[in-house]
Amino acid sequence: MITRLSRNFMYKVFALLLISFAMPVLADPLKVLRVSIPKAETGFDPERLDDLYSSDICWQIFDTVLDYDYLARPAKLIPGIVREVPAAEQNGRVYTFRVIPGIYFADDPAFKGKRRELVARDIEYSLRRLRDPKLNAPFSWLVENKIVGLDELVEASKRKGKMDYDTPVKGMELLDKYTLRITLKSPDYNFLYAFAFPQTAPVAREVIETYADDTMAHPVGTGPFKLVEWVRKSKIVLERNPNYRGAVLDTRYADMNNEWDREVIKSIGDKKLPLLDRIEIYPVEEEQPRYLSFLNKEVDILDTMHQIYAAQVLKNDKVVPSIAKQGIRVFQEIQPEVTYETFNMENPVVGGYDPQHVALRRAIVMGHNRDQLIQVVYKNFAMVAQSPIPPGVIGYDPTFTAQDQDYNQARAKALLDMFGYVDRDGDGYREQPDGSPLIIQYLNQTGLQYTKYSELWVKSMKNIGIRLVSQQEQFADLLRDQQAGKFMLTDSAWIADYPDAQDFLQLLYGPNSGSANRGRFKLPAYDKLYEQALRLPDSPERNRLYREMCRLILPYAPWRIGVHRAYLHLVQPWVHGFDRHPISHDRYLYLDIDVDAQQAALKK
Amino acid sequence: MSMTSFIIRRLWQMLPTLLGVMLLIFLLFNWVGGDPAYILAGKVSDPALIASIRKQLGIDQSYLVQFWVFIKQVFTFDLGRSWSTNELVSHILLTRLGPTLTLLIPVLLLETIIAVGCAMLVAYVRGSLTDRIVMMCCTVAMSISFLVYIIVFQWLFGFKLGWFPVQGWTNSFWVNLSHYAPLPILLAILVDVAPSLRLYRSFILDELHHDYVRTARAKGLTEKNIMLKHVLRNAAIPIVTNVASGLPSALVGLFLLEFFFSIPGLGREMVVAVSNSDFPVIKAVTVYLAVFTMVVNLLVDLLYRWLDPRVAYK
Amino acid sequence: MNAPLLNVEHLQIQFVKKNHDAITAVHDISFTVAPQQIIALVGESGSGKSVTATSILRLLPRTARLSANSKIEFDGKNLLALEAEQLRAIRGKEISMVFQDPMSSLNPVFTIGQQLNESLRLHLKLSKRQASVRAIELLNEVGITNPTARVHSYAHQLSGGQQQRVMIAMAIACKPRLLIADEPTTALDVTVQKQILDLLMQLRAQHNMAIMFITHDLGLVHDIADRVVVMQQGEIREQNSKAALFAHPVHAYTRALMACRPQLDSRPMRLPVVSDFIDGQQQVNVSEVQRQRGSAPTDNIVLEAHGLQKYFTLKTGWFEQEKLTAVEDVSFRLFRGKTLGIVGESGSGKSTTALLLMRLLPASGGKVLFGSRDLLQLNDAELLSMRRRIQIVFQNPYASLNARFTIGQLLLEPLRIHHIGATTQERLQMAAAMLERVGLPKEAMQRYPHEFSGGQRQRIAIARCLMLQPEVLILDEAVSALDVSVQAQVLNLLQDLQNEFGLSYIFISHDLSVVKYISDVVLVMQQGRVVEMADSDQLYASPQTEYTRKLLNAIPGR
Amino acid sequence: MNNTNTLTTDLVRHDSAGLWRLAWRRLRQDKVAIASLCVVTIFAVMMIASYMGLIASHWNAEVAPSYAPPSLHAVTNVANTKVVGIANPQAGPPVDISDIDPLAPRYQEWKERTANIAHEQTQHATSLILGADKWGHDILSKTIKGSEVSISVGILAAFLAVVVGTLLGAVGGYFGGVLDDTLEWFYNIFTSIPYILLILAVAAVFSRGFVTIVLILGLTSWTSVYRLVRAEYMKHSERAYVRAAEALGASHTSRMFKHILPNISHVMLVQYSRYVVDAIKAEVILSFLGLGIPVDMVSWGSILAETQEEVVIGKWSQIIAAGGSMAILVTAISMLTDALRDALDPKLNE
Repeated sequence: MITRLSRNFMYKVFALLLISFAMPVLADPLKVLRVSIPKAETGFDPERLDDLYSSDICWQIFDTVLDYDYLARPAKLIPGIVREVPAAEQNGRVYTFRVIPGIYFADDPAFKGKRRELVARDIEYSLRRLRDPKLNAPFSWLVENKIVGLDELVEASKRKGKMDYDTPVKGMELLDKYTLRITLKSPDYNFLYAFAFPQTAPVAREVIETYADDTMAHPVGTGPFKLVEWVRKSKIVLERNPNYRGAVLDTRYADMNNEWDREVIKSIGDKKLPLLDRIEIYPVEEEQPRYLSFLNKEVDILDTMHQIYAAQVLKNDKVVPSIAKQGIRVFQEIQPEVTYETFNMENPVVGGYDPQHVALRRAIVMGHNRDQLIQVVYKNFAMVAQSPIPPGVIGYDPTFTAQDQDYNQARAKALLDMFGYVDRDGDGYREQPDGSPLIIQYLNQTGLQYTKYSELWVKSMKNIGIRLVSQQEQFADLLRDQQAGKFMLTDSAWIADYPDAQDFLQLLYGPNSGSANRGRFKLPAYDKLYEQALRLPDSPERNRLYREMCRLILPYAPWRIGVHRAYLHLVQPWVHGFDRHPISHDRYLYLDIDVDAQQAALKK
Repeated sequence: MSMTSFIIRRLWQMLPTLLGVMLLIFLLFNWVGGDPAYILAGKVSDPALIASIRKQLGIDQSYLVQFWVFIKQVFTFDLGRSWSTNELVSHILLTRLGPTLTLLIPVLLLETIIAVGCAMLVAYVRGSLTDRIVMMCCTVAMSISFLVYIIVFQWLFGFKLGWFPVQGWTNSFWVNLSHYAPLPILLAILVDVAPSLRLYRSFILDELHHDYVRTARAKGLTEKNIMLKHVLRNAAIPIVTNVASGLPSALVGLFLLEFFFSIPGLGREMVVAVSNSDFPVIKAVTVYLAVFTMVVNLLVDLLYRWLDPRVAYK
Repeated sequence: MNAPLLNVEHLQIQFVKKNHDAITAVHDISFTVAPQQIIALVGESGSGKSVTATSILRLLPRTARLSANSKIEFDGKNLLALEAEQLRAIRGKEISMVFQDPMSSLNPVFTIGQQLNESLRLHLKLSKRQASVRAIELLNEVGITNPTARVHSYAHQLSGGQQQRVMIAMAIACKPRLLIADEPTTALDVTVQKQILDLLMQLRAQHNMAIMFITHDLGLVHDIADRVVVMQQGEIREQNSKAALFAHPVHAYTRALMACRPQLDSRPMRLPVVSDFIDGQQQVNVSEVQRQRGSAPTDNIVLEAHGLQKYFTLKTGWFEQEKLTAVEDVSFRLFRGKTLGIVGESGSGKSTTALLLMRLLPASGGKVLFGSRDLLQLNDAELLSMRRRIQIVFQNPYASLNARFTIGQLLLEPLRIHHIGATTQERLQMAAAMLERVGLPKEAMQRYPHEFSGGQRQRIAIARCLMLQPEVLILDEAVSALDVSVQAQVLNLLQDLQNEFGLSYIFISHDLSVVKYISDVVLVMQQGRVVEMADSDQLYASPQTEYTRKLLNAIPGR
Repeated sequence: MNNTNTLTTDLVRHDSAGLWRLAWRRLRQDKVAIASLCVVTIFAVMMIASYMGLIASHWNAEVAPSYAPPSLHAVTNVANTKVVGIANPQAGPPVDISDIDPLAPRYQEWKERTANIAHEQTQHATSLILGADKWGHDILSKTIKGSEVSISVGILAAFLAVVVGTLLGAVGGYFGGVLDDTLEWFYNIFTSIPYILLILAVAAVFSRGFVTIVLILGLTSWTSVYRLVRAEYMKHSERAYVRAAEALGASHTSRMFKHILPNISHVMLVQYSRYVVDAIKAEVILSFLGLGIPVDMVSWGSILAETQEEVVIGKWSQIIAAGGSMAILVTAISMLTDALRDALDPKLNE
């Protein structure tokens, strides 16, 4: 009896398996976009966001107060949910936000069946929430030590153990239902960028309080899409938000010489946005399956493809025939990002500002084979960085060329010889001038990609006779040791939070030592220029200051300035309107899909 | 001794082991492991923030207090939240189990059926050339790294031949089972069958050496009957207990597959947690899998007693 | 009915080893079995008797090869030429088998009812219900009490005797014409053995079947067989009707076998051994001078046990324990230069007593006086020096010698432990002398135990004990695992050594004839208690208790 | 011959066929075992040669362009290194920093010294049977060097596991009682946590390194040998030969290690070679997860970890070299283990 039953069951299982293999994917008449991202998301509570990909997804669900124009390069701020980009009043100390009336949140049980309009109070609430001590918001620095009265409120709240969301703050005045005026402690012309972060996107207080600890899974915004399904770390499904106010493409800043811009204008034109019904996002952490699934047409956009496969797609700046034949479009982007290795300026061996230690650092910098880094690790999909400022941000100067960061073994060796870093015991490795051993410790993270960096460092240093040992640590330990200054040389990278050079130059600002300035570089001349630049709006004068700051750091070589990585984003032929934005990345609002072509390709 | 009192006694005996497991994990993560405050502090942090996080996590307390808190957490199924995603750890455990089981159950079923079937066949022709060749193939198959299998077969089946999707997962069990699971399942079976086949063959051969097989022959039973009835029924005891006691390891053992095929299972969660130093998740997965292991061991014992009339409840 | 039921001709069996060498187990033997006849195949280990028996139903392992002219005819059909299906129709139906170890021969995971039904339904095509009814009848027939309940039992829930009864029930289920019983009683106690033999006799009468009985015990053969086949080293030495064979044994080996075994009614100074017959090629006079055994009031006591006790505690619940009594109130005296025999069936506590005396197990109570000291109270250092004076030889010579040591290392170890002999050279000479004394060449010292036969190994074990020149030697079933002919040699050696060194023996055995032969005083144990103790001749002549009488009655060939 | 003077200590020498020798005789008849033994020996020799720096000592030298294909002809490492990333068309002249440079006073000396240092462009010419990896390292040398580390990890981790397992198992099995209960508790704790989980958990808190891997793999896998040895000790301590030794007055240590240990050494040997295989395999997984050896070393695991991104771009050399040599060695060890187990089976000696 039992055997008969189980046999029957097994037949059924087999039959099911067979059917499912044979069954074609059911045709879906909706416009469904499938995207693959290289890192797992963490969740969708704007104020809690830390990682890039969760932020990008939030950008589809929430409206930021200010936004970036889709086509303008470099990135340009445009109004989001406000009438216009606030003007800098009182030399950049006061900003007034006027919310457009009639913007509604997506429906949610938290609103108890009522439509919920977005008001100025929501912006104010979100800014406070970013400072909630309980939240430990990673991006709280956006509004730290800036708004009059807010820091005091936070201190008071910390003492009470609970964030005060109700006591009025002097620097955040609600002039009326739709108007918020913010007053800063000191002039800051870059302050408005803080409002083009998904982290400051307004959220409804009812929603936050309803879902309490589970806000990551319940994003309720005013943006074009809403979250409908979430299989953590595997699948995120967005669908059109019926309450969305609608938008049209702004073509004023388009570059008609750019084929991508032309395609966007041609295919999107003045259609009412969004055009997509549904977006399925697949986080895939392994590179092989991610790449293969795109070639298999399982996804429509391969976001940020790994450089290792770049040569399969692009050869000598041309799309390889096999890819081109399929109509796949390849978007090449130099990211507004810089990679670098920072020395610990307080370390007795590599730190210090005297000629001997300066010489050591500069020799190490010149000895590091950055050319090979670009050729082998990045497959030539990277650009040599000349300063901390990457292309695509305001203040980038393409003419700035730092010769002393170029790879040059002979110069490195000569410099070491000159300052007494020579091999005294004949073991092939140099000692310090006082005869003590010279061992450089290179600290980075565990992982395949980081292993390559380490391999290159070990190799390069061996070639100029310096013993370098690599220490790979778990991410947490790495952060701890970096913050605590327990390293000699460590690996890092910084991607633009907002499109201004200040975001990068702060990484060497003396008072930021121990936090953003991990190498604890302190140069009074540099700090003075940095503070001057803060008080200036975008202007040639400010750009001059930026350039001088970049020049100032070169002799002291606190960094091995690395590269600006280039990435390829692959787009299937049936996807229209794609134009990668340097800051806000993929905006599904502006995309369209040719469903017939997509289905036809799948059937093949 | 009755079954109930046997179970009660065994459950009682689990307590010291559980305590030991908790102590081990506590020592590893709260004592040897690093300071978690830095992960939570994020990109830019200052000492004040670190201190406040330490206070919030309770790691400024004495180890004894921390251990007590940990024990309470384990028993109330409240291990806090993941440090990297802020997701409830209990929620992680519950939601990641489904995908893992979607893979694991077909793998276990098919693998056992295939392995036992083949083992019976080669045991039947033991000593023959077929037997030797199959055994040789098993040894070779077992010697190739799992990593190599996955890399090559994903490329081959997923891409070159295009038989299966390369990666993906949905909320629908049937879609998962029919679309996304077959290739990982196939791979798991491919890798697991060889060692199981060898093991089961040895179990069956052991049984074949027993005198009762001779008795059955002397009775005039057919070889097929002897194999399928007498031998299999006896060999089933070690086979079933082997499969069952391997269950806990299998839950995380598929982590490489889950990793490569982006299946949001327990194993992948564990690996991701390890690379992010997400201690609450690692601790929870470890403790609860240990509990699960103990429960499975108890069930295996009961199963064993049920299968083997010789063993009494003592 | 003159046609033989079974006709074996030119049977030759070889076993092929892994390296393709072949060992011949049976050399060209021929014999016949008449209907309803009981034929006994007798021989020592390695004689090929079991191989012959298993070859009839073609149950030999795959490595076995039969020569081309071998023939096994049953009822006119050549079994060796049958198709598998035809053979299966004979197996269990026409010819059935009972094996030596009933426990392992029954499938542990099926109830005995299920296993009985299997044959019944297969061969007699009974329905499930009919088979169940018949199974109960069969169990009843073989003397299982409460068969209705027993059909649902598993093999391990039955005693050894009951298991063998079940095996027999299974064998006779289809009323076979030939029952092959391969040492069916060897694993059983002597009293149980008798019951099983009686059962077989009774069944033969009821079912008119022939029985082929394989055994190493000539005494047993004498009790049951119609015809006897004596085998040695794969060849038939002699076959004849029982009466003729016992009256006029022709072959030297047969005569040797008969003589080697100690008899209850005589105690020669020296037991004859096989070589006496084979080498001498002449009639050996067996019973000229009789050895005198027994105790006298003047004997010195060398060791004395008082109320020896041993309990094992079993944990049965959280707080409950169950006490199992292994030895209860055992007292005896051992006289210098004499042998104390301890007999009993399995589980009687006789081996436990030996371990207690040696302090290899802690006793639960009692005293063991050795000289003036209580052995059980000695501390470690005292115990060590006492170990020189009292030694033990175990049953299985294969297990009691460390396989990784050479004989030299084995013999030198006690000397090293007890610091006997100043130099290795001196110790080696002592070892060589001892080896020669037990009848082994001194070159044996370089060899490993596995290179020796069982009898030789037991000599080595004895030699090792004697290296310490003990006063008391405990022999725990020391000759039970040996073939009769070898047993005789070792018994002779033991007697010689006793004479030479004045040793006192405690001789533990389940074999009543051997105990009678070698002991001065005999102690009978049952379930951990002493049942009876007396001088051996007196005890065997006039047993005082019911249990002793039962034991003595069960001795085969008596 | 009868002269007692010939009795020397020679008599206790193992001249006769001991069990090991018998096992060896049986093993010698097994062709598969001998072939496996040869393979294992070749790897062992290779490993030792590599350890002593006789071969593959320059595994990390750049001898060819990145991903040079396999070739029997000599290849030079002069690569077409002209292109370095994406060019910046607007690049200006180098900025002058002489006014702020602490090194400015010595610019002239620097320039001269630089000119004096012959920029030796290392021009190796090697035939690359297996091609080169991404850095232009010879894959053959890398694989050989990798085998050194992988096999060492296997040997050492397995040794550690067997030593720990045997000691604990011997103590627990021989003495029993409270000691055994405590060890059993310990054992239960370790086996309650699935093996791979335990490795991951331990690896999560310790820093990288060769020693760490050996410790992680060794200390997490002692359990099965403990279990086996404990069972054997329980069984053997009841055996007659141990009883006999006790009766002769042999001490506990003597009984545990002189008597019992040699008798269960075959169990340990077989278990040891299984552990070697397990450890070699586990090292691959650890390396894949980035928990493996440090970057200035190479192992099969670290090579295989690299290959995950190479297969798709059609670079098969490394996966074939490392995966293949690992498969060959592990197969050989496994077959040898099987043959050893059969040859050492104590049943065969009776």
